[in-house]
Amino acid sequence: MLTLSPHDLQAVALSLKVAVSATILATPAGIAIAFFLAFGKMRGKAIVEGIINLPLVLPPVVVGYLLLLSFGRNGFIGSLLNRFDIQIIFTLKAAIIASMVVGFPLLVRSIRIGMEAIDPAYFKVARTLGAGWWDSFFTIALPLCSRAIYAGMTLMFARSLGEFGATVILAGNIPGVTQTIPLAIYEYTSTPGGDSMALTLCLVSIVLSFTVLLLSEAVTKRLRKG
Amino acid sequence: MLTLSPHDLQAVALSLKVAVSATILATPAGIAIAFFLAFGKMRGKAIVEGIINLPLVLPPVVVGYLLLLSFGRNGFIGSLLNRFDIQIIFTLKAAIIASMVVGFPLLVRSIRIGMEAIDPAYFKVARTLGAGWWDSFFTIALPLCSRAIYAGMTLMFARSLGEFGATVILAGNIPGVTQTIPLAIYEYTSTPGGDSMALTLCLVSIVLSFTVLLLSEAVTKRLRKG
Amino acid sequence: AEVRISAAASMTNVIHELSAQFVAQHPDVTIVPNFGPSGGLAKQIQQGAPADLYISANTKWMKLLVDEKLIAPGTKAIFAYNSLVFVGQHEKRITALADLPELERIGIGTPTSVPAGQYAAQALRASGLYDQLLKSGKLVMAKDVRQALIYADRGETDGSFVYKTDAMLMTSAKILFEVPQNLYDPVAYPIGLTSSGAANIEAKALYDYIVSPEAKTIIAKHGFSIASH
Amino acid sequence: MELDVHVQKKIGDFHLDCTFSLSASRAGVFGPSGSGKSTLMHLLAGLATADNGHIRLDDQILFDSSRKINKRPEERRIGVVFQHAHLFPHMSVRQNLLYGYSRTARKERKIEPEGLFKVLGVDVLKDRDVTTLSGGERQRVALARTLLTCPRLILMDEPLSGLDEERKFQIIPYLERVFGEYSIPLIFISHSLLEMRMMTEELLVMEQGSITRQLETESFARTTWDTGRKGYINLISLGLSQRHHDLFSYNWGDNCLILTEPGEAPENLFELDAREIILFKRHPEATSARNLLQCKVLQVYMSGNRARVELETGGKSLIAQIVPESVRELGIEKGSEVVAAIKASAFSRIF
Amino acid sequence: MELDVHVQKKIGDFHLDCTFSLSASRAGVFGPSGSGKSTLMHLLAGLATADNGHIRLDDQILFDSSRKINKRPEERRIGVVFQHAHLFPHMSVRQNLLYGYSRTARKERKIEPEGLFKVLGVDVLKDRDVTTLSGGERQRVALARTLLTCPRLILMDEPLSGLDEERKFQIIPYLERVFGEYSIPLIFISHSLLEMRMMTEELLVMEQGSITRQLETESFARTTWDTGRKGYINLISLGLSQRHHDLFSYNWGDNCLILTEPGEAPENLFELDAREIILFKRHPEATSARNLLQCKVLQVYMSGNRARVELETGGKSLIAQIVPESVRELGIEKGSEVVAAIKASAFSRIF
Ligand SMILES: Nc1ncnc2c1ncn2[C@@H]1O[C@H](COP(=O)(O)OP(=O)(O)OP(=O)(O)O)[C@@H](O)[C@H]1O
Ligand SMILES: Nc1ncnc2c1ncn2[C@@H]1O[C@H](COP(=O)(O)OP(=O)(O)OP(=O)(O)O)[C@@H](O)[C@H]1O
Ligand code: MOO
Ligand SMILES: [Mg+2]
Ligand SMILES: [Mg+2]
Repeated sequence: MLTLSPHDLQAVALSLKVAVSATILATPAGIAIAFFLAFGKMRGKAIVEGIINLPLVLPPVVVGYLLLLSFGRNGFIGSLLNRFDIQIIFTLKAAIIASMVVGFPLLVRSIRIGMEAIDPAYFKVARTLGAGWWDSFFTIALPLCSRAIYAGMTLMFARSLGEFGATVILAGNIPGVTQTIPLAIYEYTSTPGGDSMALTLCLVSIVLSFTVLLLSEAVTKRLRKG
Repeated sequence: MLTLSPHDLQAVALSLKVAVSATILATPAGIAIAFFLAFGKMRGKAIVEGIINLPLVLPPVVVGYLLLLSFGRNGFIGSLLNRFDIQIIFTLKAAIIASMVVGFPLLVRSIRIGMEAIDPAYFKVARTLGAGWWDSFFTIALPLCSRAIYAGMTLMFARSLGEFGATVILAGNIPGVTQTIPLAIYEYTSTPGGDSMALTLCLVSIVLSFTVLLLSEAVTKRLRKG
Repeated sequence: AEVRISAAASMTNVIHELSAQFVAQHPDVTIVPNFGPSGGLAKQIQQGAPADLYISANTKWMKLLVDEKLIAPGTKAIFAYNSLVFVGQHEKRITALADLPELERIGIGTPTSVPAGQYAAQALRASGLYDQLLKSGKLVMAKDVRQALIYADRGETDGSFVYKTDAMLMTSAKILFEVPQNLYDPVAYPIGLTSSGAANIEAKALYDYIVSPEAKTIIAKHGFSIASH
Repeated sequence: MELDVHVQKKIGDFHLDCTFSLSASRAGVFGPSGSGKSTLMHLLAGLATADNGHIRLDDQILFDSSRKINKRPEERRIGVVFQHAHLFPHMSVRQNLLYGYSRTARKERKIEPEGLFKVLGVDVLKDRDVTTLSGGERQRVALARTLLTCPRLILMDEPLSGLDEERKFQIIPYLERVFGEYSIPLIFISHSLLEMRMMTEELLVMEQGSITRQLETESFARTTWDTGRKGYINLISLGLSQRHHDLFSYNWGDNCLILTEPGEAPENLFELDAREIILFKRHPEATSARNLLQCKVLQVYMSGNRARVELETGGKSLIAQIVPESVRELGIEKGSEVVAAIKASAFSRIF
Repeated sequence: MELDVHVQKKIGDFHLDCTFSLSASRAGVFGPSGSGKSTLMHLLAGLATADNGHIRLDDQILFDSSRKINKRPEERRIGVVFQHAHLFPHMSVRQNLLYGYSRTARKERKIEPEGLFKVLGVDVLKDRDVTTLSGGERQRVALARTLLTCPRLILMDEPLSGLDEERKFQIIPYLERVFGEYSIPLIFISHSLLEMRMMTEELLVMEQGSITRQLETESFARTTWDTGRKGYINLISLGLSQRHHDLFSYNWGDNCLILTEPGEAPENLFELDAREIILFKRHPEATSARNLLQCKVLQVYMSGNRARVELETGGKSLIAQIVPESVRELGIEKGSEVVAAIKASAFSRIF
């Protein structure tokens, strides 16, 4: 029961690729937007937050459909990229984009909560010690909310492992190219008798997310110690 | 284009019911578990956290199947509830449970990040002022992470509005009973010319989540003031 | 009284219309539909979800329930058939399976899990094209027929294999050709009364209505055929 | 109060190992920075748990590692005023002030809030947001918050270090009164010997995690007289004064003292540095010193280049600090008679 | 240093409105709790922005509301030591100490870290986790952290209030040396007049958000001599001492002073309370006072029931505080001659 076919292994490798890439690529933007939402004084905050939350509110399939509209051959971004001969849909890039978009609200919320909890006095002290804005941002603000950042990244990673609805639309379900674990699981569950194979893949997902969880705990602890 | 049929209105009402109930019902448990994870000293923390994260890692449809197995006639919980003549599958309860389970990891993470940021000295002061553990928990710990709790509840609410995969399996897609907005959208997309109606429902979802977002911001601000 | 139907999502419109007709004749009956993926519905029934009628887009899931004695003996019946077409943007001069290698991307339901994909693959194999198309990476697998249709409709694929009934949902793509029916098994939609539904007289009445000749005109109106080719 | 403590605790590289019994109702913990004073306080309040040992307050065992007793902080009814105020940021000043009070059984509430607020000057702050308070304001609010719970024992960890001198000495007599009147025992941590002498009777001296000495605060003050920057401080309690030209006279034992400051309260505490007393063999003439007291020498202690002379005058005792050279020149020895000259301005008011 | 400030700011109900120019390189801000000292400091450092006004330091305009100039904190090079240490919790003590230093241009680094660490006693803490430091330890680390950036101006907000007396007076001379040697100007906030007199030359007195007086610290000390608990403190700087029996003698102008304490450093600062000086019309005999100085009265001020007598002796000035009655009795007036008796133990060492 717990054996993985080569086909399954491919799906696992792709899932890992997608989850890792999506998490790493989204984090800088997540931090920037969380910072803006936590400390920004502009008017548009609620609107920005609303837009970021969209992928959470809409069913993933709808999100996938909207992404298809944008990244498709005739879509706004798609036609632009087409000129540079960059193809998004039906490639792994599409899977990564889908995961990024769907996980983004989770990432931003986590980081934002962490940032709001920082005592601004630390920031002040750093400034008077000669650290510029960016310097103190990187040496004070970021490390002080590193727990929250890791928490957000873990959430994003986990969500990417489980992302199905948007991915299947934007990236298609192409074995060896875009078929990640959830897509493979779906395929198994849509076949009578495929349950045990589906379960095996579920276990793999679970083990992966546990590993990341324990890793992020360990990193956080080490960071806390100094 | 922006008119809602009575059938759509029903879906909106059901979605609201589900999202509100799921959020309200899950919050106490979310707070308790977040507290345990933030301050507990037991061994099992990583395991508890892993289990809570499962619904995030697994595709919602799989979560739906697993829930179906538990709440089904022969399932562990289902057979228990059957004795009291409580029927879960294909009822609104099932939709609420599906939303609760899928949104729970988001809720817990948010609250936990907020709790970890509380200076334990406040807790100590409260204890020496005669507040018991529970007393200081409710009067100090909870209010001090109320921002994080609201953030988590907003996430959960939004996720509930968009939840499709687990709901369609556990609750079915029964108009007027379990057909929430995402399920209604699903049905429209299987109908010729249903796209514009689907879009209208998407907009309703977006407006709802914006409203909740602004509301939670307003509450948080008021709380901050005192 | 209540009749609960669990029906494949692709039957949504047909069932809605048939229900309306039936209720017009039996005003005291309420029909509670539940549309979803055939496999999901089968599993719900396995777990004791209340359903009187099961309508599948796939004979395999029906067989599973029959084998588990969840369908009342002798009530399994094929009440509609479908056929495969190839749809795509009109400017492409594609008129037969043999033209497909000229295309870059072809949408098809995942053969292992989507019945429509299975039939399409069968037809392609019969014409000796499947392996060639698969190896050259031209086949874009979709999770269901609906998705293959969207791809074709939006021009993301040069064309897709879909059911004739689904083709009615298109806005810009057109049917380029019908897949010769001799190349694939008949696309059959089975219906069955569940073992609990067998006790429900109204459910039995609705079942009888759906499989009756009366219903066939409505079924045909939605693009299904009423008999095997 | 009977406090019996034996605790051991290891935190990082730091070892705390304290054994002491206290019966004084006002005790102090004195010791250099990092010696473990705050840590000990945490153990007493139940905010940290010792690795080993026991803590007993009156008849109640608060902690006993061998019997696995460890009372919770809120059961101990030990109030703590921390080095930092730690006001609850989500509450108004008023809510902060009444947090403990509203959790105190009605029969235990012995301090009237409004009166306390006035003395501590926090009544005008009540409707403010705590984040807007200045450092001193915060500490006064924290002080009031704890006092209102009327605990069985109050621990104060440098509670006055954020206050200005004026406010500090305005608060001390009130604290004394509160602690005295309602007999709330007190353990006081401070780096100021003067604060200690005013607030405490007994002193625990802490060094590197251990109590190295336990003695009366006055004895400690006397034994450290030759090492500190200041001389020994005579604390002189006087009653109501009477005008004496533009100065004020007080009865002090059989003598009459002339001071520059009036005594309008029934009790007034003045400090007099032992070094400000000049001794004469015979009565000096034409001096600016207003008080010339005939004294008998009770005791003479020599320590290095300083001599402490304990005097008796009119039934009161007085300590003067002079140099050994003078002891020899004036022939001062136990039983000899001298005249102590003290300027009217040498007395300074504590409260 | 030339600091020119005119700032207005409204925070809640509190109005700050300060106008002053400072040229003293060591200035103090003195005022009751809540008067706005910390707020002013924030404005100077650029951590808060005034509603109105300007701030100029030497030739540089740091802030000017009319010209929309507002230099960022890190551009101002103004160091701040806060009331609370605010050590970065995610860094080791060592990283905290060097945070500013590593951001200071090499040519600006005028203080050698290791030497500073020794004096402040933080060298032994370097490998500790900041969360394990005691209150005093934290403040010392914060102090060192800011000093190492060698700023153009240092603002200190009650930096010493968490330190024990001993450590405090051990640090002050070093601070003086650092500030003197590298001529780092200083603005010092404290509630202690003694600290003020040791650290600053000029004083801004702040009340309810405004600077109500600006004067030399010594003048302020003199004008407040009759209101404080202590008398005026003569600060007496002496050189190396010589043994004199078991006491020590120092040259002080043309006189020789006898003290109980040795002076081993080339410079030693002692305080002498004005009230500890007893004046005689004629030379008294057989007294325990070791120092009998022939003085000339320069000035006599009366204030209430106290009299301040400014004396000249051997080219040095000395202030004695006596009572008006004595002034009359001894016939003290400008130009008259008196003998001042001071005990050897009346001098107490500051450093
Ligand atoms: N978690 C810890 N790990 C290592 N050492 C610690 C820890 N907590 C406290 N210490 C050390 O224990 C010692 C005692 O600290 P404590 O706070 O009790 O000192 P204190 O006497 O209150 O000092 P202060 O007068 O400066 O407030 C200090 O040296 C401190 O650094
Ligand atoms: N955000 C705010 N809203 C309202 N009032 C404020 C705010 N911040 C400060 N204040 C008030 O401004 C006044 C000045 O505060 P500040 O901290 O400057 O006083 P301080 O002189 O430093 O006092 P301390 O000696 O106690 O530290 C205080 O009365 C304080 O309560
Ligand atoms: O929902 Mo189906 O089973 O692909 O028609
Ligand atoms: Mg301490
Ligand atoms: Mg202040």
